[in-house]
Amino acid sequence: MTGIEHIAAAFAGADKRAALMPYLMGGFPDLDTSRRIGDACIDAGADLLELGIPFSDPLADGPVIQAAGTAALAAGATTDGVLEVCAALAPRAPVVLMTYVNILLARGIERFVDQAARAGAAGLIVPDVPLEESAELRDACDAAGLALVALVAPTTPDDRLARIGALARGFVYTVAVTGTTGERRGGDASELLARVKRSTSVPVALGFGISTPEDAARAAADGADGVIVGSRLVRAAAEAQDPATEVGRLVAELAAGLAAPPAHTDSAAPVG
Amino acid sequence: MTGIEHIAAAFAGADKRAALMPYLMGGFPDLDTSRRIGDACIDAGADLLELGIPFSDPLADGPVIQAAGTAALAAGATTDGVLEVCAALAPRAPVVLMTYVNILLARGIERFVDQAARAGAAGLIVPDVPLEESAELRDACDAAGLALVALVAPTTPDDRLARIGALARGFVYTVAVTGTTGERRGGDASELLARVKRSTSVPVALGFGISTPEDAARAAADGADGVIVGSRLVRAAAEAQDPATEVGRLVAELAAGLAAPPAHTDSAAPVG
Amino acid sequence: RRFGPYGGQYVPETLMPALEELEAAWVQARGDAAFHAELDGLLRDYCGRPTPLYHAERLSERVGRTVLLKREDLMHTGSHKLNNALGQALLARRMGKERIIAETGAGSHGVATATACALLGIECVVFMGTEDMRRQRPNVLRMQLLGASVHPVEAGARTLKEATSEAIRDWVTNVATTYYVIGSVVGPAPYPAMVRDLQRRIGDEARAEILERHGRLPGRVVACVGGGSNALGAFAAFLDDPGVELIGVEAGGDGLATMRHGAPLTVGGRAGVLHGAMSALMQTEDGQIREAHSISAGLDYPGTGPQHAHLRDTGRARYEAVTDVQALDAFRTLAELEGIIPALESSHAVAWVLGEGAGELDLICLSGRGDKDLAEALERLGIE
Amino acid sequence: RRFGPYGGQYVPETLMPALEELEAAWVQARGDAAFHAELDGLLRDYCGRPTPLYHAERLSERVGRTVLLKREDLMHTGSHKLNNALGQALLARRMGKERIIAETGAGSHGVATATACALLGIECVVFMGTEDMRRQRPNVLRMQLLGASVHPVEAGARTLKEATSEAIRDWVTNVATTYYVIGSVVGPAPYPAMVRDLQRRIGDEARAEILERHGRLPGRVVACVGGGSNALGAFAAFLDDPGVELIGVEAGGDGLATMRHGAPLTVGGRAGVLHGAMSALMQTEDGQIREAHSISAGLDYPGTGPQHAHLRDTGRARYEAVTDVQALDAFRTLAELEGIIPALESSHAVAWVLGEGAGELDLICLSGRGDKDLAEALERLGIE
Repeated sequence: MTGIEHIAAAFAGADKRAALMPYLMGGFPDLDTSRRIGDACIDAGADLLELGIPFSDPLADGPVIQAAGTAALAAGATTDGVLEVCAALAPRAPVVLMTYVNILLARGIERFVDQAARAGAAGLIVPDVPLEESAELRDACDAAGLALVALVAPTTPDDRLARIGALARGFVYTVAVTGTTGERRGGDASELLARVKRSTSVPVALGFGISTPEDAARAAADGADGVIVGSRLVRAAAEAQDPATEVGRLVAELAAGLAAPPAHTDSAAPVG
Repeated sequence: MTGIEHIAAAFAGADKRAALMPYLMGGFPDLDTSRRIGDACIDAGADLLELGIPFSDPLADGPVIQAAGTAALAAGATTDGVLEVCAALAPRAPVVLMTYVNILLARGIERFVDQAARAGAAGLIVPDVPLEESAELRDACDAAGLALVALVAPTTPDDRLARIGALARGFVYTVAVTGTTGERRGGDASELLARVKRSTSVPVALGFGISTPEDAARAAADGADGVIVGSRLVRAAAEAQDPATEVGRLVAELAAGLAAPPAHTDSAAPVG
Repeated sequence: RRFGPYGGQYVPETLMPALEELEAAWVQARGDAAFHAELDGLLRDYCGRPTPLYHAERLSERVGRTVLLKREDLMHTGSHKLNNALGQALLARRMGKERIIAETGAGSHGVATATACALLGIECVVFMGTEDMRRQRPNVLRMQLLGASVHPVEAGARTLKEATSEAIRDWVTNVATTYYVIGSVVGPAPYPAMVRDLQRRIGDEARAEILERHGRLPGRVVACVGGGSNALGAFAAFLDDPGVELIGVEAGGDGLATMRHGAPLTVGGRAGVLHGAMSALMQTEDGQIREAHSISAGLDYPGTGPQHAHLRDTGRARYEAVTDVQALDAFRTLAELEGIIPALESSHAVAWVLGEGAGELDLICLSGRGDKDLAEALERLGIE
Repeated sequence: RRFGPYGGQYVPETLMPALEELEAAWVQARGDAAFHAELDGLLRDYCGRPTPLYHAERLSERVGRTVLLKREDLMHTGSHKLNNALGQALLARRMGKERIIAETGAGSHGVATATACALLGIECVVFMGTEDMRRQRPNVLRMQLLGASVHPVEAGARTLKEATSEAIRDWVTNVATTYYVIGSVVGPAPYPAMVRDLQRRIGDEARAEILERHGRLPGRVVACVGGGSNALGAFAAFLDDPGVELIGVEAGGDGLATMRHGAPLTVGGRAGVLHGAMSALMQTEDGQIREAHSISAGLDYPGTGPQHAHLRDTGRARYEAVTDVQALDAFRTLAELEGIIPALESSHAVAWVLGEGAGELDLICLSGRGDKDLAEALERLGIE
């Protein structure tokens, strides 16, 4: 089964209204703990995992994930180390690696993709490789059976959405807000999600700004096939005495939120 | 007897090789003490007195006299107050007032000269009124019988010296060095004094930088008809417990220096 | 959008439509006589262009050949940065943007942007690392007085790299209302080409004047390179003059051997992506960006403009580095010999010329004045 | 040597031959094409002249009439002072003087003189009151870097008046080897006329440009007056244009009623002699010079140029005062409206224009930039 198929199966098999994809920063607070956090996420009901490889200058990330990446690097995290975490988790759930293009370029795109595939990764998210810069990387991913996950944003116009959607692999990562990753009050994503879904045949996941079970439920209600929760969990990993347990607890709550019937929330109210 | 005649008599009657003219700052450290300093100078053998009226911005003065003027003003000295000191001292010796032109302009040149004459002053030294600016002031002084003392400097060329010397009244104040008032090592003034004496018919006094009996003796040996000692005495007035006594003591030493036969000093050696 | 393999648009999807909009607006403005008339008028009447080309006689005597200084230090606000900031601010107004952001290292670009925004009545936020805020405090005060908000950036080494990242994050967040004025020939396309075009009047003026006054072209054009906008602005006019050598001078910091420097081109830094473009970078094996080091905040940057990387690869320009100590010595030497206090950035170009024995006619781009650097430099020089 | 009753040469005899020598040298230089060629060349290539005449649109809008700024702030070293210092330094070299001294208040003239001395390789000593050294520390650092010695003056209020007295005392002492570069249209003849002549290109340039660009003369020429060199430099070209009103703006300090100001012309200060010339002065009944007060070190002076006193008496120019608070407000306003940070001195001229309702075309001499004033002004403004 290729990574792309793995992802498709995870979306299809999610026993909730939407697939739950927690994000964790590889190597944060250290490599071993990050692996245990990944395990805890899967134990708590995660359908897929997004695993970050830390980068010194993460442009698309807000302060929480940025700080976690910096701390991971300071603690000695390397690309190879995070790929080992990936290899440990991949047998239990599809792992989508998330990092920045310079990390790929450092060892060469083809070599990086090959190593990721051998570590069992199912897909790859590179937020600073937009459509225009993606050809070589997508070719490499396709060759290795890795899903190069495309990102779309509220600012993406329809014609561009169509071009991105047509080339999307695994799922489309819909950025819920214009901005960086982080916990914040979200708005109604239904219109955006509807536009994205019209543009592609793969599942559509929503991320950026989703932090509570209510947020997650609302994303699902708005039409997301999957929800991605990052900063809230990374913050818990940073603050908790026992990061794996605490992240697991939060993921379980998020999973429950996704399983419960939609609450009657005012879409304009704060949800964080 | 006019002021001019007074001065001439003092030079002629000096029972020393050269007339001794101590400088004191009027109103320093206060008006009364400055009068007592003047008396002490006369008691100690001064032939004439140079009495300063303090001015806020005394360009021709070095740090000691500048500071004394500032202190006198701070202690409440006024032009009128110093004229009273003049009136008190004038019966005992010719008093030559020294101040800057703005002090004169403040009450009008004619009125100032008139008041100075009525206070018994014999002459007037205004170091910031050079030949070119002196006509009105000299006319007023001449009318009041006051000697407008001319200054000449080492930088004054011969033709200019001749013009200044021809208009000189009372005596010519020869500035011994290019610079401001103050105690400093002097050089051989004989050539300068000879040049000045050739240019005028009035006595020639030497000032600036003369502080010890040896300096005074040398000035006399170099041909000065009079010697002016300022900063050394003002410094004594500033530092001594009993200014009048200490200044008197120094003036007595200076007078003795002038009375003694010339010492065999090497003219290039330090004399301060 | 590319210079050989370098350049590109490596930014989050959120920004891609904005870059497209920017490129379209720039292409349109570039072809609009009214835009040029307004910009040219302001550059003349407001900024003081053309700047002089000064024959530095005592410096020339010192090095044994003619040295000309292109006096960007006489520009309003004290550096070449306003050429670009003013052009982009006019573009932002044309695009209807109500808010402008910028990153700054030495503060020169921040001051230039704050100035252009004051002139045009546009809100301005400048991102600046707190270490740079400390080093270039007068420029912080100037920005505040000009009505700009200075946003302190605490991340990493607290210098230009982090400030730029933070500016990009703000732009991602506020892209609908906000124009991002990048201060050098870096960032995603179309910035490197646009900034170069806005700065190329440095070289255009210098080339015309040296031909008119000296009847010849310079042997060398020498300019400091951090991001490299003054250098590219100076080089651009001479690219097709094969007899003119182009020398970019990078920050050698404590010395190239120490890794504490800002000389990715000189040390042959591997190509990588930082701040939206591919170029030569200071980075680890793993692709982590290294912290640069330079006494000059404006050169304290681990990347460089993509066109510089291409000019290096093609051999059209040559890149060398001078150390902090050499730059400080040049800072002092130019002040004492010519009565001109150069920016520490520009001092690197002067230092290279001082250290070079050969040649016959060097044209230095004196990109800015050193008033901002006084406290730092005098402390290091042990004056005071 | 006189302007009506004002001017003259009230200096110790020691200096009189030096003044004669200076006058002769100046008359000769003034008539020497080679002297002018060298000065003009340096003013263009080294200093950045001509300075722009900038139509300040947002300021014009604010006051409801056209306001033009003559941009002396763009001169090398940041003020008009270098026009004079460079001219005099060239004269000093011509006279074979090996040492130059100067007084300075705000530091602008000190920096200009130190700059000219560096350029020409002449030793330089600048006298500066310690209170001014505190207020204008960046300029102290600049002078030191340029190789000048800054001589602290502790007397009196420790500002410009005392620094000038001390410079004159040095000159008296070292007159054989030393040239004294006076920084304003003050001092004994021939300084007031010589400095005016060296500064009058401000007005000459502005007059030619306004005629060419606007086809008319200004309604008013407005300039700040301490010693008054930028004002006289601006006024000189318009003296024979009766339709052009000339406004000199003095330092109102805490307000004219408080006696804490620097406005001898405005308050009708009685004529007196300070620093070698007769002019309007701030003084007591007894003729003691009062201490001036101004937030701006360059206007913090109890005297003024003799020609200004004459222009006041004849009615050709009008003198008014604005307070510290008004000047600070103008400092900030010009920064925010036009992106130009004026010197606190020049801010007085801007403040007068801001406070004046009538008129149709004002030309302000923006005599310098305000970088030197940032710390002081921002503290007073409560920014930071």
